[in-house]
Amino acid sequence: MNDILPWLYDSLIALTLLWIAWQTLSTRDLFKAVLLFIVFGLLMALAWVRLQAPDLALAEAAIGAGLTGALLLDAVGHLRVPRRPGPRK
Amino acid sequence: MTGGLFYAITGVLLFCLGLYGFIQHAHLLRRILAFNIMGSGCFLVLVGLAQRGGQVDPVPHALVLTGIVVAVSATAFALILMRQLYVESGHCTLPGEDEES
Amino acid sequence: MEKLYLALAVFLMLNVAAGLLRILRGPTAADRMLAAQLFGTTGVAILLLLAEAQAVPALRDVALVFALLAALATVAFVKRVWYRKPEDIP
Amino acid sequence: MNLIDLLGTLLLAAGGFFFLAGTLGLLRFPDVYTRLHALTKVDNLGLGCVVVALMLRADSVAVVFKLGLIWALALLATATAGYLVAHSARQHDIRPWQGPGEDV
Repeated sequence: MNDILPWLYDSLIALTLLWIAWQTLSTRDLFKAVLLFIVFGLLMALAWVRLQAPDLALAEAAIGAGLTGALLLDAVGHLRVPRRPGPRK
Repeated sequence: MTGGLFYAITGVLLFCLGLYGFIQHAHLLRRILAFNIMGSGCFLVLVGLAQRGGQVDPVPHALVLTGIVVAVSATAFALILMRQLYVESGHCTLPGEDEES
Repeated sequence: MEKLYLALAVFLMLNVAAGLLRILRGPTAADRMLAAQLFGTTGVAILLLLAEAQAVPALRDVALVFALLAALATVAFVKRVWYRKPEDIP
Repeated sequence: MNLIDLLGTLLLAAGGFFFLAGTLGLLRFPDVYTRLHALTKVDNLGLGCVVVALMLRADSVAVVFKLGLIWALALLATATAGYLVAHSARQHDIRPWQGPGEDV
Protein backbone atom coordinates (compact mmCIF):
# COMPACT_ATOMS: atom_id res chain seq x y z
CA MET A 1 0.00 0.00 0.00
CA ASN A 2 2.87 2.32 0.77
CA ASP A 3 4.34 1.87 -2.69
CA ILE A 4 1.25 2.01 -4.82
CA LEU A 5 0.79 5.79 -4.87
CA PRO A 6 4.27 6.72 -6.21
CA TRP A 7 4.01 3.88 -8.69
CA LEU A 8 0.61 5.12 -9.83
CA TYR A 9 2.00 8.64 -10.22
CA ASP A 10 4.99 7.41 -12.25
CA SER A 11 2.92 5.33 -14.61
CA LEU A 12 0.35 8.11 -15.05
CA ILE A 13 3.08 10.60 -15.99
CA ALA A 14 4.76 8.13 -18.36
CA LEU A 15 1.52 7.25 -20.13
CA THR A 16 0.50 10.89 -20.47
CA LEU A 17 3.95 11.81 -21.82
CA LEU A 18 3.79 9.08 -24.47
CA TRP A 19 0.23 9.99 -25.41
CA ILE A 20 1.07 13.69 -25.78
CA ALA A 21 4.15 12.86 -27.86
CA TRP A 22 2.07 10.67 -30.17
CA GLN A 23 -0.64 13.33 -30.55
CA THR A 24 1.97 16.04 -31.17
CA LEU A 25 3.47 14.05 -34.00
CA SER A 26 0.23 12.85 -35.56
CA THR A 27 -2.06 15.90 -35.45
CA ARG A 28 -2.69 17.91 -38.60
CA ASP A 29 -3.16 21.30 -36.92
CA LEU A 30 0.17 23.07 -36.47
CA PHE A 31 -0.99 25.23 -33.54
CA LYS A 32 -2.33 22.19 -31.73
CA ALA A 33 1.01 20.43 -32.14
CA VAL A 34 2.89 23.40 -30.67
CA LEU A 35 0.49 23.69 -27.73
CA LEU A 36 0.75 19.98 -26.99
CA PHE A 37 4.51 20.36 -27.02
CA ILE A 38 4.27 23.11 -24.39
CA VAL A 39 2.22 20.79 -22.19
CA PHE A 40 4.82 18.09 -22.87
CA GLY A 41 7.53 20.34 -21.43
CA LEU A 42 5.38 21.01 -18.37
CA LEU A 43 4.94 17.30 -17.72
CA MET A 44 8.66 16.70 -18.24
CA ALA A 45 9.27 19.10 -15.36
CA LEU A 46 6.94 17.00 -13.21
CA ALA A 47 8.84 13.87 -14.26
CA TRP A 48 12.22 15.31 -13.21
CA VAL A 49 10.74 15.88 -9.77
CA ARG A 50 10.21 12.16 -9.37
CA LEU A 51 13.79 11.42 -10.44
CA GLN A 52 15.27 13.42 -7.51
CA ALA A 53 16.45 16.19 -9.84
CA PRO A 54 14.90 19.49 -8.74
CA ASP A 55 17.65 21.41 -10.57
CA LEU A 56 16.56 19.85 -13.86
CA ALA A 57 12.94 20.59 -13.00
CA LEU A 58 13.83 24.23 -12.46
CA ALA A 59 15.66 24.45 -15.80
CA GLU A 60 12.86 22.65 -17.62
CA ALA A 61 10.21 24.89 -16.04
CA ALA A 62 12.02 28.07 -17.04
CA ILE A 63 13.01 26.91 -20.50
CA GLY A 64 10.45 24.34 -21.53
CA ALA A 65 7.35 26.09 -20.26
CA GLY A 66 8.43 29.69 -20.76
CA LEU A 67 11.05 30.23 -23.42
CA THR A 68 10.41 27.43 -25.93
CA GLY A 69 6.66 28.01 -25.78
CA ALA A 70 6.99 31.69 -26.61
CA LEU A 71 9.48 30.98 -29.42
CA LEU A 72 7.32 28.30 -31.04
CA LEU A 73 4.13 30.34 -30.77
CA ASP A 74 5.89 33.29 -32.36
CA ALA A 75 7.02 31.06 -35.23
CA VAL A 76 3.48 29.73 -35.73
CA GLY A 77 2.11 33.28 -35.84
CA HIS A 78 4.74 34.13 -38.43
CA LEU A 79 3.77 31.15 -40.59
CA ARG A 80 0.10 32.24 -40.56
CA VAL A 81 0.93 35.28 -42.68
CA PRO A 82 0.48 33.94 -46.21
CA ARG A 83 3.29 34.36 -48.69
CA ARG A 84 3.42 33.78 -52.39
CA PRO A 85 5.15 30.48 -53.09
CA GLY A 86 8.19 31.11 -55.20
CA PRO A 87 9.62 28.79 -57.84
CA ARG A 88 11.28 25.67 -56.54
CA LYS A 89 14.42 24.37 -58.09
CA MET B 1 11.05 -2.36 -11.11
CA THR B 2 12.76 0.76 -9.80
CA GLY B 3 11.50 4.17 -10.76
CA GLY B 4 14.67 5.10 -12.63
CA LEU B 5 14.51 2.12 -14.95
CA PHE B 6 10.83 2.80 -15.59
CA TYR B 7 11.58 6.35 -16.70
CA ALA B 8 14.49 5.11 -18.82
CA ILE B 9 12.16 2.77 -20.70
CA THR B 10 9.72 5.67 -21.19
CA GLY B 11 12.63 7.69 -22.59
CA VAL B 12 13.48 4.95 -25.10
CA LEU B 13 9.86 4.86 -26.27
CA LEU B 14 9.80 8.66 -26.57
CA PHE B 15 13.00 8.56 -28.61
CA CYS B 16 11.47 6.01 -30.99
CA LEU B 17 8.30 8.10 -31.36
CA GLY B 18 10.34 11.22 -32.06
CA LEU B 19 12.50 9.42 -34.61
CA TYR B 20 9.39 8.14 -36.41
CA GLY B 21 7.93 11.66 -36.54
CA PHE B 22 11.21 13.09 -37.72
CA ILE B 23 11.33 10.66 -40.64
CA GLN B 24 7.65 10.88 -41.49
CA HIS B 25 7.04 14.64 -41.60
CA ALA B 26 8.38 17.02 -44.21
CA HIS B 27 7.20 20.24 -42.54
CA LEU B 28 10.17 21.83 -40.84
CA LEU B 29 8.35 23.00 -37.69
CA ARG B 30 7.08 19.48 -37.09
CA ARG B 31 10.60 18.23 -37.56
CA ILE B 32 11.83 20.66 -34.91
CA LEU B 33 9.15 19.40 -32.52
CA ALA B 34 10.05 15.77 -33.23
CA PHE B 35 13.71 16.59 -32.67
CA ASN B 36 12.91 18.09 -29.29
CA ILE B 37 10.90 15.03 -28.30
CA MET B 38 13.86 12.84 -29.27
CA GLY B 39 16.08 15.00 -27.08
CA SER B 40 13.70 14.69 -24.12
CA GLY B 41 13.77 10.91 -24.52
CA CYS B 42 17.57 10.96 -24.41
CA PHE B 43 17.55 13.06 -21.23
CA LEU B 44 15.11 10.70 -19.56
CA VAL B 45 17.33 7.70 -20.40
CA LEU B 46 20.42 9.43 -19.02
CA VAL B 47 18.86 10.57 -15.73
CA GLY B 48 16.86 7.35 -15.30
CA LEU B 49 19.96 5.18 -15.61
CA ALA B 50 21.89 7.48 -13.27
CA GLN B 51 19.68 6.26 -10.38
CA ARG B 52 20.88 2.68 -10.06
CA GLY B 53 22.06 1.34 -6.72
CA GLY B 54 20.17 3.87 -4.64
CA GLN B 55 22.92 6.44 -5.18
CA VAL B 56 22.32 9.33 -7.59
CA ASP B 57 25.18 9.92 -10.01
CA PRO B 58 25.66 13.71 -10.37
CA VAL B 59 27.52 13.67 -13.71
CA PRO B 60 24.52 12.75 -15.92
CA HIS B 61 22.51 15.44 -14.11
CA ALA B 62 25.08 18.07 -15.05
CA LEU B 63 25.18 16.73 -18.62
CA VAL B 64 21.42 16.87 -18.96
CA LEU B 65 21.27 20.37 -17.49
CA THR B 66 23.71 21.51 -20.16
CA GLY B 67 21.76 19.52 -22.74
CA ILE B 68 18.46 21.26 -21.93
CA VAL B 69 20.02 24.69 -22.39
CA VAL B 70 21.78 23.68 -25.61
CA ALA B 71 18.53 22.16 -26.93
CA VAL B 72 16.62 25.40 -26.47
CA SER B 73 19.31 27.46 -28.20
CA ALA B 74 19.46 24.97 -31.07
CA THR B 75 15.66 25.15 -31.32
CA ALA B 76 15.77 28.95 -31.49
CA PHE B 77 18.41 28.82 -34.22
CA ALA B 78 16.45 26.24 -36.22
CA LEU B 79 13.28 28.34 -35.93
CA ILE B 80 15.11 31.41 -37.25
CA LEU B 81 16.44 29.39 -40.20
CA MET B 82 12.94 28.07 -40.93
CA ARG B 83 11.40 31.54 -40.83
CA GLN B 84 14.05 32.86 -43.16
CA LEU B 85 13.37 30.00 -45.57
CA TYR B 86 9.66 30.82 -45.42
CA VAL B 87 10.30 34.50 -46.15
CA GLU B 88 12.61 33.68 -49.06
CA SER B 89 10.70 30.89 -50.76
CA GLY B 90 7.18 30.73 -49.28
CA HIS B 91 7.62 27.05 -48.44
CA CYS B 92 8.15 25.35 -45.09
CA THR B 93 9.80 22.25 -46.47
CA LEU B 94 13.24 21.54 -47.81
CA PRO B 95 13.62 21.49 -51.59
CA GLY B 96 12.91 18.09 -53.06
CA GLU B 97 10.26 17.07 -50.51
CA ASP B 98 6.53 17.36 -51.03
CA GLU B 99 4.66 20.24 -49.47
CA GLU B 100 1.90 18.64 -47.40
CA SER B 101 2.17 15.96 -44.74
CA MET C 1 -0.36 13.12 5.98
CA GLU C 2 2.31 12.45 3.32
CA LYS C 3 0.09 9.77 1.86
CA LEU C 4 -2.76 12.25 1.55
CA TYR C 5 -0.49 14.72 -0.29
CA LEU C 6 0.60 12.04 -2.74
CA ALA C 7 -2.98 10.90 -3.27
CA LEU C 8 -4.05 14.47 -4.08
CA ALA C 9 -1.11 14.80 -6.49
CA VAL C 10 -2.20 11.64 -8.31
CA PHE C 11 -5.75 13.00 -8.44
CA LEU C 12 -4.52 16.26 -9.96
CA MET C 13 -2.52 14.30 -12.56
CA LEU C 14 -5.76 12.54 -13.50
CA ASN C 15 -7.36 15.98 -13.89
CA VAL C 16 -4.57 17.00 -16.26
CA ALA C 17 -5.07 13.86 -18.31
CA ALA C 18 -8.81 14.62 -18.55
CA GLY C 19 -8.18 18.24 -19.49
CA LEU C 20 -6.05 17.07 -22.43
CA LEU C 21 -9.29 16.13 -24.15
CA ARG C 22 -10.14 19.83 -24.43
CA ILE C 23 -6.81 20.51 -26.16
CA LEU C 24 -7.47 17.70 -28.59
CA ARG C 25 -11.08 18.70 -29.26
CA GLY C 26 -11.32 22.46 -28.62
CA PRO C 27 -13.13 24.26 -31.42
CA THR C 28 -11.16 27.51 -31.29
CA ALA C 29 -7.50 28.11 -30.58
CA ALA C 30 -8.42 30.02 -27.41
CA ASP C 31 -10.00 26.93 -25.84
CA ARG C 32 -6.76 25.03 -26.31
CA MET C 33 -4.75 27.86 -24.82
CA LEU C 34 -7.06 27.99 -21.78
CA ALA C 35 -6.47 24.30 -21.17
CA ALA C 36 -2.72 24.92 -21.20
CA GLN C 37 -3.23 27.72 -18.68
CA LEU C 38 -5.14 25.30 -16.44
CA PHE C 39 -2.24 22.85 -16.61
CA GLY C 40 0.10 25.57 -15.39
CA THR C 41 -2.02 26.15 -12.28
CA THR C 42 -2.41 22.41 -11.68
CA GLY C 43 1.34 21.92 -12.09
CA VAL C 44 2.00 24.52 -9.38
CA ALA C 45 -0.33 22.66 -7.01
CA ILE C 46 1.29 19.28 -7.79
CA LEU C 47 4.77 20.70 -7.23
CA LEU C 48 3.79 22.19 -3.85
CA LEU C 49 2.25 18.91 -2.73
CA LEU C 50 5.29 16.90 -3.83
CA ALA C 51 7.63 19.36 -2.10
CA GLU C 52 5.88 18.51 1.15
CA ALA C 53 5.46 14.78 0.49
CA GLN C 54 9.04 14.09 -0.63
CA ALA C 55 10.59 16.67 1.76
CA VAL C 56 12.40 18.50 -1.04
CA PRO C 57 12.05 22.22 -0.27
CA ALA C 58 13.70 23.20 -3.58
CA LEU C 59 10.52 22.19 -5.37
CA ARG C 60 8.81 25.29 -3.97
CA ASP C 61 11.22 27.37 -6.03
CA VAL C 62 10.27 25.35 -9.10
CA ALA C 63 6.62 26.12 -8.35
CA LEU C 64 7.53 29.79 -8.03
CA VAL C 65 9.11 29.77 -11.50
CA PHE C 66 6.05 27.97 -12.88
CA ALA C 67 3.71 30.59 -11.46
CA LEU C 68 5.95 33.39 -12.71
CA LEU C 69 6.11 32.12 -16.29
CA ALA C 70 2.55 30.81 -16.52
CA ALA C 71 1.23 33.88 -18.29
CA LEU C 72 4.10 34.09 -20.78
CA ALA C 73 2.77 31.49 -23.22
CA THR C 74 -0.73 33.00 -23.15
CA VAL C 75 0.58 36.51 -23.78
CA ALA C 76 2.70 35.23 -26.69
CA PHE C 77 -0.38 33.45 -28.06
CA VAL C 78 -2.66 36.49 -27.88
CA LYS C 79 -0.07 38.91 -29.24
CA ARG C 80 1.45 36.75 -31.99
CA VAL C 81 -1.00 34.09 -33.12
CA TRP C 82 -4.56 35.20 -32.40
CA TYR C 83 -4.49 38.96 -32.99
CA ARG C 84 -6.25 41.05 -35.63
CA LYS C 85 -4.77 44.14 -37.11
CA PRO C 86 -6.68 47.33 -36.21
CA GLU C 87 -7.68 48.00 -39.82
CA ASP C 88 -9.41 44.61 -40.03
CA ILE C 89 -11.85 45.40 -37.22
CA PRO C 90 -15.10 46.80 -38.63
CA MET D 1 -5.77 13.80 15.18
CA ASN D 2 -5.58 17.38 16.35
CA LEU D 3 -7.43 20.37 15.01
CA ILE D 4 -4.76 21.55 12.54
CA ASP D 5 -4.57 18.15 10.88
CA LEU D 6 -8.33 18.00 10.57
CA LEU D 7 -8.49 21.50 9.10
CA GLY D 8 -5.65 20.70 6.67
CA THR D 9 -7.40 17.55 5.49
CA LEU D 10 -10.64 19.42 4.93
CA LEU D 11 -8.86 22.16 2.99
CA LEU D 12 -7.02 19.63 0.84
CA ALA D 13 -10.30 17.90 0.03
CA ALA D 14 -11.86 21.25 -0.86
CA GLY D 15 -8.89 22.04 -3.12
CA GLY D 16 -9.24 18.73 -4.92
CA PHE D 17 -12.94 19.34 -5.36
CA PHE D 18 -12.35 22.81 -6.85
CA PHE D 19 -9.75 21.46 -9.28
CA LEU D 20 -12.17 18.75 -10.35
CA ALA D 21 -14.89 21.38 -10.84
CA GLY D 22 -12.54 23.50 -12.94
CA THR D 23 -11.63 20.58 -15.19
CA LEU D 24 -15.26 19.55 -15.56
CA GLY D 25 -16.17 23.15 -16.41
CA LEU D 26 -13.43 23.23 -19.04
CA LEU D 27 -14.78 20.05 -20.56
CA ARG D 28 -18.52 20.70 -20.32
CA PHE D 29 -19.14 24.43 -20.74
CA PRO D 30 -20.32 25.60 -24.16
CA ASP D 31 -18.12 28.54 -25.19
CA VAL D 32 -14.88 30.41 -24.53
CA TYR D 33 -16.26 32.90 -22.00
CA THR D 34 -17.89 30.34 -19.73
CA ARG D 35 -14.80 28.13 -19.84
CA LEU D 36 -12.71 31.15 -18.93
CA HIS D 37 -14.97 31.79 -15.96
CA ALA D 38 -14.68 28.20 -14.72
CA LEU D 39 -10.91 28.16 -15.12
CA THR D 40 -9.84 31.43 -13.63
CA LYS D 41 -12.09 31.37 -10.58
CA VAL D 42 -12.31 27.75 -9.66
CA ASP D 43 -8.69 26.83 -10.15
CA ASN D 44 -7.29 29.73 -8.24
CA LEU D 45 -9.65 28.85 -5.41
CA GLY D 46 -8.42 25.25 -5.56
CA LEU D 47 -4.78 26.36 -5.51
CA GLY D 48 -5.65 28.71 -2.65
CA CYS D 49 -7.13 25.89 -0.57
CA VAL D 50 -4.06 23.72 -1.16
CA VAL D 51 -1.73 26.60 -0.31
CA VAL D 52 -3.57 27.37 2.95
CA ALA D 53 -3.53 23.70 3.89
CA LEU D 54 0.23 23.58 3.35
CA MET D 55 0.69 26.86 5.23
CA LEU D 56 -0.89 25.33 8.33
CA ARG D 57 1.85 22.73 8.51
CA ALA D 58 4.76 24.90 7.34
CA ASP D 59 8.00 24.87 9.31
CA SER D 60 8.91 28.55 9.30
CA VAL D 61 7.53 31.98 8.51
CA ALA D 62 9.64 32.19 5.35
CA VAL D 63 7.90 29.13 3.91
CA VAL D 64 4.52 30.68 4.68
CA PHE D 65 5.48 33.85 2.85
CA LYS D 66 6.84 31.89 -0.10
CA LEU D 67 3.61 29.93 -0.42
CA GLY D 68 1.62 33.17 -0.27
CA LEU D 69 3.83 34.68 -2.94
CA ILE D 70 3.27 31.67 -5.20
CA TRP D 71 -0.48 32.01 -4.83
CA ALA D 72 -0.37 35.76 -5.50
CA LEU D 73 1.71 35.19 -8.64
CA ALA D 74 -0.66 32.51 -9.88
CA LEU D 75 -3.62 34.85 -9.33
CA LEU D 76 -1.86 37.63 -11.22
CA ALA D 77 -0.91 35.34 -14.11
CA THR D 78 -4.41 33.93 -14.50
CA ALA D 79 -6.01 37.36 -14.28
CA THR D 80 -3.74 38.69 -17.01
CA ALA D 81 -4.29 35.68 -19.23
CA GLY D 82 -8.04 35.74 -18.68
CA TYR D 83 -8.32 39.40 -19.59
CA LEU D 84 -6.20 39.00 -22.71
CA VAL D 85 -8.06 35.95 -23.98
CA ALA D 86 -11.51 37.47 -23.34
CA HIS D 87 -10.55 40.75 -25.00
CA SER D 88 -9.12 38.97 -28.01
CA ALA D 89 -12.16 36.69 -28.28
CA ARG D 90 -14.41 39.75 -28.33
CA GLN D 91 -12.33 41.30 -31.09
CA HIS D 92 -12.75 38.11 -33.07
CA ASP D 93 -16.55 38.56 -32.89
CA ILE D 94 -17.11 35.39 -30.89
CA ARG D 95 -20.64 35.72 -29.52
CA PRO D 96 -21.35 34.73 -25.92
CA TRP D 97 -23.54 31.69 -25.51
CA GLN D 98 -27.15 32.78 -25.17
CA GLY D 99 -28.82 29.64 -23.84
CA PRO D 100 -29.64 26.18 -25.05
CA GLY D 101 -32.29 27.29 -27.51
CA GLU D 102 -30.27 29.44 -29.85
CA ASP D 103 -26.95 27.93 -30.69
CA VAL D 104 -24.87 25.29 -28.99
